[in-house]
Amino acid sequence: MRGTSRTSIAFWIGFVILTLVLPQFLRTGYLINALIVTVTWIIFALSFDLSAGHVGTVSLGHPVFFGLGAYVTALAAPALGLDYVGSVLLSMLAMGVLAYVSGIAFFRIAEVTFAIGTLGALIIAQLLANNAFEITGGPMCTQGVSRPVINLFGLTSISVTEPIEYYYLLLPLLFLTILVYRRLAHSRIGRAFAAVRQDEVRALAMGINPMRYKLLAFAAGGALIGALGSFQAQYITLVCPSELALSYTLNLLIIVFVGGSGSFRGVLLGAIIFTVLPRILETVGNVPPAYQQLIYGVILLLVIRFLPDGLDSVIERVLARRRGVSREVSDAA
Amino acid sequence: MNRLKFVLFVSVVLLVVSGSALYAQDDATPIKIGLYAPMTGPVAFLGEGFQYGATIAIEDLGGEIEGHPLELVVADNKCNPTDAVTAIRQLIEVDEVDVILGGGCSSATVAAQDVIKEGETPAVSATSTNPSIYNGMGVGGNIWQFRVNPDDLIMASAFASMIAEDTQRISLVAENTDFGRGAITAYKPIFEELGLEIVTEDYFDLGTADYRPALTRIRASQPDSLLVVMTERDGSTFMRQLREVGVDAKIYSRGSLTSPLFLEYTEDDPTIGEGIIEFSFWAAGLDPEFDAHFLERFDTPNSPHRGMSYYVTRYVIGEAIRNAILNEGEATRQTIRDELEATSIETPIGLIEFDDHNQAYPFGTLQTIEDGKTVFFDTVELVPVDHGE
Amino acid sequence: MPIEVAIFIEHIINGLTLGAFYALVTLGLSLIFGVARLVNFAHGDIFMVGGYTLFLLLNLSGVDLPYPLIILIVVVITAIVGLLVERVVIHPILNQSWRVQAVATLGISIVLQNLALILFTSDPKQTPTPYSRQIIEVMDIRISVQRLIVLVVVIVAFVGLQWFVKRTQLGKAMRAVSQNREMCQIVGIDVQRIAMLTFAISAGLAGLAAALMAPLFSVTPTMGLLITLKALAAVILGGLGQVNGAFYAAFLLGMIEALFGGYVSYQFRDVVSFGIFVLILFVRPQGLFGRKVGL
Amino acid sequence: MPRNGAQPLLEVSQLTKHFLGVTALLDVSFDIYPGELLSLIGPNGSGKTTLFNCVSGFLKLDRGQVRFKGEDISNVRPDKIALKGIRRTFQDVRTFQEMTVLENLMTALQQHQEENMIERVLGTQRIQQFEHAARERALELLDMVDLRPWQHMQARHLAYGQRKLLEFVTALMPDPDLIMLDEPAAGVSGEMVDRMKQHIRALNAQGKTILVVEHNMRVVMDISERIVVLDYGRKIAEGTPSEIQTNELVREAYFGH
Repeated sequence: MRGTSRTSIAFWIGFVILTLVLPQFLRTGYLINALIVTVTWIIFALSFDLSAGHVGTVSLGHPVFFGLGAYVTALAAPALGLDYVGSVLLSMLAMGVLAYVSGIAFFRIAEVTFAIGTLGALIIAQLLANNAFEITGGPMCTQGVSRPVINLFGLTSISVTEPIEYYYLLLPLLFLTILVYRRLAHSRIGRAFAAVRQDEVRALAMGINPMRYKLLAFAAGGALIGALGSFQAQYITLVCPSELALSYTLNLLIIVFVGGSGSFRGVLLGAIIFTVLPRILETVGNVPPAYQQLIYGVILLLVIRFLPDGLDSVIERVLARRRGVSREVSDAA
Repeated sequence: MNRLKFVLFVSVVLLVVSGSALYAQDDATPIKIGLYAPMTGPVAFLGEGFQYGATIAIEDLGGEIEGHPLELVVADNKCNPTDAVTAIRQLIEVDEVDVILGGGCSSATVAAQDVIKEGETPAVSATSTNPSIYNGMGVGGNIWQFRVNPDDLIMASAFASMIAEDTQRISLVAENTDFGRGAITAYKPIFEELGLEIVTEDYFDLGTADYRPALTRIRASQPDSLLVVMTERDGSTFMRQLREVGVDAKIYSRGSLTSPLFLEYTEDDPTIGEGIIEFSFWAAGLDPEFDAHFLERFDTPNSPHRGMSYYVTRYVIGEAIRNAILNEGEATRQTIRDELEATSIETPIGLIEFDDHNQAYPFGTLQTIEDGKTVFFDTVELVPVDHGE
Repeated sequence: MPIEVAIFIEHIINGLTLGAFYALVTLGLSLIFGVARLVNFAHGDIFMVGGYTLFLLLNLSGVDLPYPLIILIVVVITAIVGLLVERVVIHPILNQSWRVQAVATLGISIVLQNLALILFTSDPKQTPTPYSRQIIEVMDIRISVQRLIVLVVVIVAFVGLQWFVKRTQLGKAMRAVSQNREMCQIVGIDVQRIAMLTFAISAGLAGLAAALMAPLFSVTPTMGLLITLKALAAVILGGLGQVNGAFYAAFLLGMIEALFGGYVSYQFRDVVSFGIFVLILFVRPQGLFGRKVGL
Repeated sequence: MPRNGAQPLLEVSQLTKHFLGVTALLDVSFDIYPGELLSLIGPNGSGKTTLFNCVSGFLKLDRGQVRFKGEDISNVRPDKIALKGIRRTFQDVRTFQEMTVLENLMTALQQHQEENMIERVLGTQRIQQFEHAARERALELLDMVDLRPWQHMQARHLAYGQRKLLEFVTALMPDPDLIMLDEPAAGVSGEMVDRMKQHIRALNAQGKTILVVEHNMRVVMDISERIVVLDYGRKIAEGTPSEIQTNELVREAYFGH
């Protein structure tokens, strides 16, 4: 909404440079893999937050687009002879269309019913992936997904194997996601999103068609997550029904709600904490996994209790005080 | 300005992580054994079992080999491929383990293959029965992966003909996991080849509470025998309800339905497991002394995962480390791998020697439950079989 | 009796007992939604707490409590756990949006599951009672006494709940709150207290379900997950907040599973039951037994 | 009352609506002509708000027809009706609580300015011009109701009366042809009632067509040119304020027998 100020240009230049050079400082495949995981969750959570944080439609079934996006690449891309870019686009398109079509059906229901209905859809999708043994390999997974190959104008091709190469392959998707997120959330469309989230009836009275914006956010998010699933399939070279798991939904909720829903900075923060904290707990604190999960649960409850707008609200408050725009708040009090 | 500070914050967080990772480097004196298994989630019992087995094995080795202290490092692969890649990299690149003990969850095992190969770290699988990794091991390309336990294809050829002796109509029952699916995939074509009629085929998700609808159908189909591929966790509930419904058929098991743990789960009614015939690569009673030792140490009975983890750590990995130190002067990933390849050791589970696919052939074991007790009654020689392409 | 008929009757009985199980868990979930407008994703985990309580009571060294007394203690303890959960987590967010509430109850679920995992490990705990072993055989149909107890208790609990809601002071207040919360605040009914007590009753019902059902299978930290999903489906199918509707819907789900699982395919039964659930939502967003409300 | 033989702006004919067997509206018909200020009155539960919701598209009609500028808008979606030039307020004051006052106003205009999603995603020059124009218009309206000092404050921090004013000017944002106000004077102080009255009058004086639902009889009698009275979902009277004040049926409906 605000114009492109000098600080925000500086921020984005800094951000792009940081993401480009960061892996050069991380020497082991482990750390680069950890970075890939972090970026994966940033993309996943931003795409989820487009709907959950901005339009207010919390779908508990978002991993469907991730898992099915991965299966589309694993099962259909080889048959069509697609390279990396082609397979990502295929999954993206397929999941965008799926999100749009399923959205038309699911947005007939609202709020809690919508959340649980989408949860039901996730369970169905996972059960199908698990039991359609002849197609997906069920719990034995679809194995041997080929590693990414990029065709350059049909002349030559590059194949990708190293984690650092994968990272640079994922980066464009991160930038695309951020771009879509920013363009949708911080434009006039974002204002319509906010209107639909805050009061659907009043939005209608202003000529805003809630369905249209719900579908836009859902389909855009679905397409991005589908692309992410395609990357994932080619990175792990294996697609299992666990990619459609409810635990992914829980992770998304933890990231978005602990970080701060509806805010780029909040989601970024949430995703970084969520992926970095376990590494610290493991390597430094040697905390057993069950205790880690317990810690997440407690953090989630504490944040909801004391910071219902997420950790980002703390940063926001500090920044607002620095900026000296606190006069508006004091006016209100 | 403020956004710049945010960028700074992010970088600091990331630097802390990378720093902590570097800090975790070892000084190379202790020998680290990485345990790669699911520690959380619905199959966390696999990881727990492995941890029991490896812990007691290290204790029995005196906590050290030739003066080098042994250290067990655990990484949770959560039984899904995504976390598996993180976990295996953690072991190889951060914890810098010298050798990896793995088990359960073929999805995690398969996902780890490339990282193990690139990371040039020897890994020994103790209970992963999925045939799909056989072709890739050893001469198949991945010289770093070893498997002690026989896979389902190897076992099926021996067990299926045994079942066929008194069975015309068979019901297949398996847990809906890579373990259950993998086993049925191996057995089904052999049964068909032997002319058996498969009357029902059911897969149950882990933690299923009510089996009655399927059991009623199985009863109506009047099979001579059932082949049940389940662990004692779900298997005990399944068998309980099977007795309730009154399915009158012989029970063959390819899981752990005759283990002491199964008996513990059904101790209120010892007749539940009566007469089950189980084929495996581990049996209670194969090594009664250790079973007692285990029970005393952890106050819970031995089981296939617990036992296999023990034997593999104590004998296969332990001996490879010892030989590496004695023959090559030090235990490195390379020397341990070379010694693993040369393994030839008599163990309570049979003679362990790896073929050119790094696959070992311990005993097949047969056991049953008689008068509420596990009775181990025979071992079977296992031989290499054709794994196709 | 021809064998086909006997098998059919057995499938029906399977459906009834499965439905009874779902119904008992569903009752509490539906009650909380009706009164507090809160979807409790941790309901199945309170059920799990009831399972472990049962396990501990059955294995009290030196004491051999009679089963009915054990059931009662389990109900009381889970009700207290429910009360604690309400006080500590739910109470402060009672007026927040459903989104915040949903995430909070998911947080409770994560905490309870991992606490159980830490305290009891993932080993399944066995909780057999003398009744789970006793089997009645009538014309080829075999069923354990435990299952019959479940069927009877569910019906008693349902009728009892009806009586409670219609006849008692607290029950009437609960009904009033579920119908119009704002009006209750105006006429001086302590809505917060009612919500708290409802939570305790709901948790107690989950405990009752655990005390009755766990003897038929086993107790694990993750046992609440699938049952929460089933109960949620039943609550929505029944029409959010319609306790009776949810009760019938639970039996409907049990019956679908038993018949589809029995005659067609067991592994695809949940695809079918959840599929039917989602399809009904599209056609009747207000649920099968819910009334459509205007603007 | 046709003025100079003009076409009615809004024609409501034989509007009927049932709720679960209860008749909320039965055969209600009336017209509004351009530039008119028409009030809709009636005791509680007489169907005023239901009629409002039927006209603005929030409720489906069971029977009857609504025409706007000669076009049938019966059962058209509310957002489409809004874009055709009918704007309404709500009885229970609805503002976007987490938006600032300025954003509230700008949201009200954007759908009128463009329909092209792609342009909006790209944020083209044209969109930026719209944005600029919307801000100008919003500030103008805020000046009118003295809300400008609060433009950057979230709506939830405003006092009730201020939110009522905000909702009022929000409805004016796109300069609609018909403005429907649902109880503009309800729940606010006497001073605010007077301000509201002045604003409505001024608006009408500028030639705006306004439909008001109002409880406050003093307000209704002061501002209306013409009044339609509903009782139990039926139209029982229609006329000028003085005609209505003397109507027996109306007295009966309000004060009983």
